[in-house]
Amino acid sequence: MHEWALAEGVVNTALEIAQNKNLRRVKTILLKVGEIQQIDLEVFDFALKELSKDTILEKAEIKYENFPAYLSCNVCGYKWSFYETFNKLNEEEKEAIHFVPETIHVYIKCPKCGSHDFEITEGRGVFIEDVL
Amino acid sequence: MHEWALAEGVVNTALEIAQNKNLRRVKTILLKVGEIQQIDLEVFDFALKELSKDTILEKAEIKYENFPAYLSCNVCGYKWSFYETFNKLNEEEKEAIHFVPETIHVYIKCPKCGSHDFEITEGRGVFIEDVL
Amino acid sequence: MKLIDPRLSIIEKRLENIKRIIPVASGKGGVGKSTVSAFLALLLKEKNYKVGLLDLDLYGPSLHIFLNNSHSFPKEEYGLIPVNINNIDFMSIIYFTQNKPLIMRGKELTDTLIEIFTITRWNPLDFLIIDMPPGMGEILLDLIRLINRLEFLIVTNSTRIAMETVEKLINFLKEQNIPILGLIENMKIGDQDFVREKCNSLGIPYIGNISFYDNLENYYGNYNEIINSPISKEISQIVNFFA
Amino acid sequence: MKLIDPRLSIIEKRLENIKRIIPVASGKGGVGKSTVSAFLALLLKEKNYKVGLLDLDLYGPSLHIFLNNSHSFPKEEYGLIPVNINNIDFMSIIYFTQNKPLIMRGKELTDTLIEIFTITRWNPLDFLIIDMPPGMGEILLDLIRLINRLEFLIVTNSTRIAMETVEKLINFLKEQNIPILGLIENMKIGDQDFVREKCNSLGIPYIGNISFYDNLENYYGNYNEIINSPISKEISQIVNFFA
Ligand SMILES: Nc1ncnc2c1ncn2[C@@H]1O[C@H](COP(=O)(O)OP(=O)(O)O)[C@@H](O)[C@H]1O
Ligand SMILES: Nc1ncnc2c1ncn2[C@@H]1O[C@H](COP(=O)(O)OP(=O)(O)O)[C@@H](O)[C@H]1O
Ligand SMILES: [Mg+2]
Ligand SMILES: [Mg+2]
Ligand SMILES: [Mg+2]
Ligand SMILES: [Mg+2]
Ligand code: NI
Ligand code: NI
Ligand SMILES: [Zn+2]
Ligand SMILES: [Zn+2]
Repeated sequence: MHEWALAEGVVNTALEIAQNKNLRRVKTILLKVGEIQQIDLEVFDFALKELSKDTILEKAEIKYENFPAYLSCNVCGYKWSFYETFNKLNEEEKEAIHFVPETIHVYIKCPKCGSHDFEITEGRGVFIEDVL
Repeated sequence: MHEWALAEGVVNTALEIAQNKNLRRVKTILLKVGEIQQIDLEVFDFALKELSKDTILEKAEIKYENFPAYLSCNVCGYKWSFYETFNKLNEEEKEAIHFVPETIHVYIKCPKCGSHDFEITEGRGVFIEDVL
Repeated sequence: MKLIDPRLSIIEKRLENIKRIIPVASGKGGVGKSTVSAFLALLLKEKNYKVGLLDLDLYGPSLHIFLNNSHSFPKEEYGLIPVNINNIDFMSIIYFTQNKPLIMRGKELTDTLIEIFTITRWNPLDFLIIDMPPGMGEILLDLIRLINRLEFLIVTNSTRIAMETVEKLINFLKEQNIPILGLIENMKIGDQDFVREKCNSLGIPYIGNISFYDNLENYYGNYNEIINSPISKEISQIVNFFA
Repeated sequence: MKLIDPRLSIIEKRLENIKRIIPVASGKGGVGKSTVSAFLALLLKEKNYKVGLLDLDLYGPSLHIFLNNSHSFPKEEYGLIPVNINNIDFMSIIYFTQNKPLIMRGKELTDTLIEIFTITRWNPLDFLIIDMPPGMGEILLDLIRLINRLEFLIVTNSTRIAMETVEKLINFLKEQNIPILGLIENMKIGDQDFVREKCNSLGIPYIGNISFYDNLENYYGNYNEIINSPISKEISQIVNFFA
């Protein structure tokens, strides 16, 4: 349900981009959806469509591209994909990361050296790739 | 004179790189020298040569490439080159930045919006580009 | 085209029904930013203002101790609705960390701050009090960068050690033309006037002082005791300063 | 090939003539990290140890006030030789900032820390005392990342508010297997034992406590007064703990 808050950001920003590009009607919105935020795509898509009503986004096709998430240890340099460690999380932990992805530092550590000091190099949250 | 301390880092690291590359003798060291640190190249070169004696770096040619420095404002987005604001600094300020480049945030602000919150996007300090 | 962060454009809208936004800051740690934030929120609410309280000390959140609440959870409703505690709308990182250590680098502080402002849906408020961390890094810089109607309340204690850092924050805010409501001298010891004089020379209002109370911690979490404590009486006069 | 930072490889060498490296940390601000660091350095030196003191609270440096020195400058000699103050080798960002506000983001904290370690040439030392900033960001994370023989000394005050954050730091260090010498309870108020009990349950030594001294600031900068002050007597016993 908090997907609505993120969807609002997308709609707002897409409208700004469309305006800057002088688009009279938006045909396509390209989104990259980061794995770490574990967006509920059904809710998100519904929210985007509702919030687009009566705007130039109304009939746009929204294309979702999955954005795989990678983590990189600042101590030992090891790189791994979010899904390698994802299954070790319980529901409460997953939900915390869903709301605030940076809390991943509480719940996940480097599989190689055990450090919590790692970087999310890709796939954190929702990004707009283009508005056409 | 504190250029010696930086030169020591370069020699140490170049030796490590050479070792990893299994070089028996180093022919060339490629350095990028960031404008912000205002390195005294004469002292630096002398230090590098002294510190290279009796190592596999001894006869290496050291190539210095000037690394122009750019600043980018985190508030208004304005980008400018370090030299645009450099001349407004007095000697004491230049020296502080020479020792610790990040103190640039004390002495320089964004020419457009006045913010001290900007990023050094390029040209901060000395980097090794390659050891051949 | 570079990837665009869709969150930035929504932050202002999230705050549009908030009349005044007051970060309680110092630069220095341990001077009473959180204590002042908590009392301020309670006492403004006692005056029937609608008050929100946001803990942005992400490494060391502490307002949940004053409010005696860490096991609630913000309601999910088109975003997150802050937890209502004694009629104060409260948001803290604590709800997502299980009170475990959260280490982060600066870039991640930025992302956390943006995320919190993006997903939190504040009810209409007269005041949003923001409890700031010590230091002059991302949380301060991004708050200033993203929200342009902040009114800073500065807190110090009576020592030169603290003022050394507090003065840096004040000078920075002044140079960046950020409004400063004034300074509160907390845990006042002795009857020296140097903090007040410092305010004069820095050109910012000296709002008042709060004494040192030995047994302050006994009140935490107990709403009625806090309201009737001697420290509340003292802080009430400070509240009158700006509301 | 990516650009390579030549500074990282030299840091260990810069510290090779230092026997013990002791960061004084807390997570929490204002609990007395700087006060403890300064007294510790002075009292160890009084015992004829060779002592270095490094202020890494880059936003709020304060050791120069204790030592009453901000206008010297480190000598340039194949790097920078720390300033010798009463036979303590001292290094601080203050020498490069003219005591003006230095705002920085995390990446820049990292670069500053690395630069300081790269260019500072410590004399041979028995102890390097490092005064840490509050928080659990770059300074803590990079110190741990770059130097692997740290022995942390933890400081708290007697309040639950402080321990809430201090406990997070302790848990973090323990999980990362970083050695902790123990904890000092500073500005002890009352005769509660909860800090000591917390140490027991966390499995770290409770080193001792320091009372609250009303007139502490009067001593700053005055070497002889500091050495003969009652607080020095109290801290001496703590010094015996690890030297
Ligand atoms: N007026 C006061 N009298 C006594 N103790 C106080 C007072 N104000 C704050 N404290 C105590 O000082 C410590 C630091 O206060 P806190 O509000 O956490 O500071 P900060 O948020 O600036 O780090 C806490 O233990 C708090 O209980
Ligand atoms: N034992 C003590 N008695 C009285 N005041 C103290 C004591 N220890 C520290 N202080 C004061 O408390 C404040 C915070 O101390 P400081 O050493 O700056 O803490 P930190 O470095 O943890 O932020 C300073 O004003 C200092 O003078
Ligand atoms: Mg959910
Ligand atoms: Mg020079
Ligand atoms: Mg606080
Ligand atoms: Mg300190
Ligand atoms: Ni959700
Ligand atoms: Ni030099
Ligand atoms: Zn690792
Ligand atoms: Zn600007």
